[in-house]
Amino acid sequence: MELIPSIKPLLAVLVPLLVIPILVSSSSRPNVRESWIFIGGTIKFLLVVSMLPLVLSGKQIGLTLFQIAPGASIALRVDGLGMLFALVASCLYIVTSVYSIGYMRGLNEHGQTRFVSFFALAISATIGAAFSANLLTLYLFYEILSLATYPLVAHHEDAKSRISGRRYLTFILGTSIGLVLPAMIYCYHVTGTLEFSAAGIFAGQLSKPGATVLLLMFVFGFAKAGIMPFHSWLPAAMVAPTPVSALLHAVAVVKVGVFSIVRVITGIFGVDLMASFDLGVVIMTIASITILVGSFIALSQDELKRRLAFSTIAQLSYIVFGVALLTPTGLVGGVIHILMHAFGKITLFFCAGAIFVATGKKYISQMKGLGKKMPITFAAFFIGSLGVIGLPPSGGFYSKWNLLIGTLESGHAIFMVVLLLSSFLNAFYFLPIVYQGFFGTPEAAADETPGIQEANLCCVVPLAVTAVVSIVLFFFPGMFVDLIRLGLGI
Amino acid sequence: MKVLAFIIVCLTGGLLLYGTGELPGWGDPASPASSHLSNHYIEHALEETQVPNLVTAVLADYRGYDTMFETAVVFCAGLACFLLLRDFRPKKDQYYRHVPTGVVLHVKEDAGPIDVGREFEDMDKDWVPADTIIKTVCRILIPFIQIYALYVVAHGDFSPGGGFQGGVIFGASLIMIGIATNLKTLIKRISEKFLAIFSAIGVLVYIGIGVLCMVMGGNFLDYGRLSPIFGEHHIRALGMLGVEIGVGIAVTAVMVIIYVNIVSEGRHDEGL
Amino acid sequence: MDLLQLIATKYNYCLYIVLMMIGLYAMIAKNNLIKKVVGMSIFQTAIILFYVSIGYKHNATIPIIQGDHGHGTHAAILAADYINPLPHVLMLTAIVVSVATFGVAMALCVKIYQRYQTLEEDELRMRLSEK
Amino acid sequence: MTTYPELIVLAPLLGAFFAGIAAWVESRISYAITLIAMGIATACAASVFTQVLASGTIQYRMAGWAPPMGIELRIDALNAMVLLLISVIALLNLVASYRNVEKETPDRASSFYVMYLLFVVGLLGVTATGDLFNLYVLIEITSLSSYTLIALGDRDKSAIASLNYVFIGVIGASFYLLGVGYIYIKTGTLNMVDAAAIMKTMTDSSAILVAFVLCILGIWIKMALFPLHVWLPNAYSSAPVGFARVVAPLMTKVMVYVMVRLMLTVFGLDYIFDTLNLSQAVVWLGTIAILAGGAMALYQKNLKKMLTYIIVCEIGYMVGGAWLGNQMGMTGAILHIINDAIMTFALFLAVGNMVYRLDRVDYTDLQGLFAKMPWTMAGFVLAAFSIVGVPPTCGFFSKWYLVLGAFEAGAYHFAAALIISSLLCAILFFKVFEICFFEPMSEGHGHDSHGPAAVMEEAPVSSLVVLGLVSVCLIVAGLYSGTIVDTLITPILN
Repeated sequence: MELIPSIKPLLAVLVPLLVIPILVSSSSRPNVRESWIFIGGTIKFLLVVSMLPLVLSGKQIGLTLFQIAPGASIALRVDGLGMLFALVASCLYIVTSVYSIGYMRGLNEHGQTRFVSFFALAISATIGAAFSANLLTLYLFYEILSLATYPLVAHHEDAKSRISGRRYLTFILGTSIGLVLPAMIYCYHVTGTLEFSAAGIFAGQLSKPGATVLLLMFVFGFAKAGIMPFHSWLPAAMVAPTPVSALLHAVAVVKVGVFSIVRVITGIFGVDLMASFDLGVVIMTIASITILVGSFIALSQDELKRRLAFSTIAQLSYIVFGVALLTPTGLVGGVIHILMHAFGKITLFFCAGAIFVATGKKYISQMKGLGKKMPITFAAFFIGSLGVIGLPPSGGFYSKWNLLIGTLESGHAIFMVVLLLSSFLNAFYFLPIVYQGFFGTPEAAADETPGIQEANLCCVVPLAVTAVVSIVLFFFPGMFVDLIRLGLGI
Repeated sequence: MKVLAFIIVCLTGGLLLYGTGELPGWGDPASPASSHLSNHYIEHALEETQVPNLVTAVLADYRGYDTMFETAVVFCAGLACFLLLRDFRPKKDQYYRHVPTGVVLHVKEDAGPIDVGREFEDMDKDWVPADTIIKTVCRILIPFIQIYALYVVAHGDFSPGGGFQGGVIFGASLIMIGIATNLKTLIKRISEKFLAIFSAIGVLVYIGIGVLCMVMGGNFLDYGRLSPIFGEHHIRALGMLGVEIGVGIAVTAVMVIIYVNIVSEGRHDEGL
Repeated sequence: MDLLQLIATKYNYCLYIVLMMIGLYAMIAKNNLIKKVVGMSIFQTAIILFYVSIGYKHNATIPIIQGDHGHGTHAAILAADYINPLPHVLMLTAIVVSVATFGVAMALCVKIYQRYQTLEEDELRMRLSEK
Repeated sequence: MTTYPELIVLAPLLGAFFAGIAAWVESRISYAITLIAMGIATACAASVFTQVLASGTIQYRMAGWAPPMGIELRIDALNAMVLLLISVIALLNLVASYRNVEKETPDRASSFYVMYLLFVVGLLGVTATGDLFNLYVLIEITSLSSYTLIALGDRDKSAIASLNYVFIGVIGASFYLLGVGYIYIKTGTLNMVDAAAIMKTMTDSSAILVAFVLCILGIWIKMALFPLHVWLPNAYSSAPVGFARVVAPLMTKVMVYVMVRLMLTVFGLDYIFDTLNLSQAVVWLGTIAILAGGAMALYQKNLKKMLTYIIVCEIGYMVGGAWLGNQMGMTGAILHIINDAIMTFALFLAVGNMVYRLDRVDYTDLQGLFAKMPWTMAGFVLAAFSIVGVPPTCGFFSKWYLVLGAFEAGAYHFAAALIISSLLCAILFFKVFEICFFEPMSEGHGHDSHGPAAVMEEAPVSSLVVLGLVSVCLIVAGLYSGTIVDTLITPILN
């Protein structure tokens, strides 16, 4: 594949970083600060988009920054897969920026400068991970992302966030250092390279048990993907302000985890090796367990954000599941779920945040009848739910459809049951919220404060936009599918 | 602890004993230690350095770089005693003896230095009148000791001796003043500042000669290069004499510094 | 038998080893700091003895060239006539180092005594743990 | 290009004595002299470094005598790198610690600088020399000055800690000296290269074996390899900041350098790994050192003390890496000399800043430090990440080579220890971060109701600037570690 040297990927990674000093220096003037966030986000998005035509035409854009050792360098390369992920992240960053202005100001949060700075750093690392040309670079950005999100999770500086932050780090850092790092170095030790390649980097150097252990170390090691039993950081991290939960814990952070697993399966092991050792089934089994258990736990949650978190855990495993199918349709279905789920889930989180800003309510049982007061929010919530459940006319349908086909293709029809059951569960834990919102009546009349209305504009517009995009994606998924096919070479 | 120490000691001893089995016998002239470098030194040093005392030749010329650091170590020890112990706070209890009457005044707590005039003499807490015999003997002996010290320094090229030995002897003669009279008398004669500056100057003489060789276009301490200034004749021996003098100065000063500081716990008021 | 022979021909080494063991033992096991410092001195002296004994040669004299030197009579110098000067030079340095170390150790002892009025290690440890 | 390798050592030495005289005239001059001397040394070290890279090993004959007779300075890429490292860190610390020294030793600051220079001279000399006995003398200069400077610190503990250090230091140095004696008996020479050439022919000699054991043991004591580390934590944690900042990053690292030098140049890797076959045992020792250092660090309640145990742990990295017996491991160990020096320096710079403001750095004293000293904490966090081994800081990359070496040698226990120590360090540092970040604990949600706004109390600007510079170095050294390995370390090992 043709590789075009260009500095653009680097710029896309660095722009938010360069904006950080400006953010810090303008901390006393919130308006200036926030306009800079916006400018930074836009520039980044435009940079990513400007690379899109080249990538669509089948080329790759790359840049080697530092050669660490032979075969191990810090290098950026934009391929279809990375482009897809970067598009999602940078686009949603702008939307989330707007939303977080509304949210943070609406709640008069402290430490806003710190918040936006680390937010920018986190998104920088996400783009970096998307554009990584090899496992080393991916690991680098993965770690930066882990550390950059810690202050965001611990934002409130109280006992609860301290415990959550601790759990967050224990899981994320513990697994990445304890599992991924040795696995990665072992790969390098065996093969002498860490570059992603569609054929995989192993040339018969691994036995089946060895490969299984190594793969499991990667899959569990990238704990951001929330594969059980390394999932419990995600519900804990929900103590963070909602924009963080929305962008990072529904899109950037968790998707980096999944994205890393996808990269390892397709770029390090290679589909052929996976198939020849029957490793797909192993991963599919693990993913299935996570999907089902996650969905069941979500059912029992009353706090809206926690329910969303468990839903996210389940949905992330869809992606892993799809990739583990190892068939073209399955791969496409899995990877495109990154996009579809992102828009669906972020809408849901935005709604949860908007409800909290407007009413201060966090628990589902308190939300009966709120739909009448906040129609836009609840309508968006409905659309988001459709996306996650996988019903038309939302983008989520497209990925689920592909996953189901992929299951049939690969001959593991039994797993279809998992997918269908999970969809059913999804519907079961989301739709009642919408129904109760619109048609339920508040239990305690005393709670009925007359002032409740839609949250401020900065909150509502983003969630409306993402909801609309979520529907648009149902009709026009073509370009993204092309990107995935290019990225995976299928 | 004792058992542990015993085990460690036995292990070390055993290890060393194991190593000795292979060593050449004592005094064997054919052993590598006595043949490789040693023979070169013995046979060529006189010719190359014009110094018959081979120890001095090796010390100040072949391994002059080592010896420079050795002097620096001495300086370091002096400075260490100063840094660790020197206490500039004024003395708490002061005693003054009225010479004509023998009455002793005891001044308590931070009174600061007092100008008491000629009638009084400053004295230690545990004061004994200076013994006349000791004082006189010292007065007679010290000049001889010092001359001998100078001889040891100067004649180090030809007979056993050198800067360290001479310096220690000279330093001892100064310390003797302190012992025979009292510490204050010593410090009055040779001030702390004087000692400190001279300990540094001594080493500087050494390094300076080395640097001078560099300035003259040679390597550090390559005394041969000094011939344009001091003439060809025995130039390396001359250079060595120069560094030995530097060493002597430094060692003398440091000996006194160490003595004064340790004996008076850094107060420089009384002691021994 | 072997050991006896070793002691008979190389008693210089055996002596230094014994001396060194004494010094080392004192440094580790003694409770009084001054005794430890003395042990340290013995330890270093043992090493000095070891080196100096390396320099010895049978039937040789001190390394100061005798005779009418400086007038072209160098050819007469035989290596076998003089003992090895190098170990002496090294030990001059080592002696100076050990003296310097001794001085610093003493100064430290004085400082500790000023602060705690004791030089017994167990008492010091007690005083430290009280804080 | 003319370079002056001898000036690297001589400039600070001369500076020390001029500063010693100046101290009695006008004490401020002695600081200036110290600064100038270190500046010259650094410049020379830099020029020698470039020269060595361009044209290979530089030899300098002291007093003009050819090597086995006289003493030579022998500077190859390895020394040149360590020399540059020492001089730069010593110079930067001089700039950073001016205020700290004034605060901690107000009446004897100028003498402090003289001693400081002597300490640096010792380190530089140890690194530059090509003579076994000269190395001993210079180690003693370093040790004597560090005994003294350590004893200037904490009023209650420093003298005792220092005296303990004297005893153990003397044992270490004497062991080394004995080892040199055995080498001398067997070879009749003291020059490293010469001795190595002669020793090649007597690999089965028991005396050489004893010499080797004694030398290495002596150096291990000096570098505080577990279980010979007992002196280090007390000594370093009670030292005055101005000195702790330079002794912690440099002293042990220079001793590691000496070990590597003995292994590479004097005894030869063939002798160590093929004839003696010692790799396994020592790697286990390194593994234990890493784990023990990390575990002991967990029990500390004082930041300085905790960092000193991390040093013990890092020594395990380097010793284990060097003894893995393959090129990767040695590369990692040498790379880690540089990286560990930089990161320890950064950590102690930050801690020094804290001490400057807080006087004590028990964990309980650190509350709210992110608000009080944000810049210091930023540097501290970065350095901590480097210790943990987060890319792209340099700590990650040396660990990378070490783990690779461990895999290559089949020493999986060592690799595991490296990984575990990363995790331990993460726990250690996040424990500190949590205290600095969360405490004093705010009640519930902190919506701008944060009590009185925390007052910024930053350390002196000079110190912060240096910290910033070093923090940047952490990342730059990390990103360019490929270049460092290719141009510096690989040529040494081949």
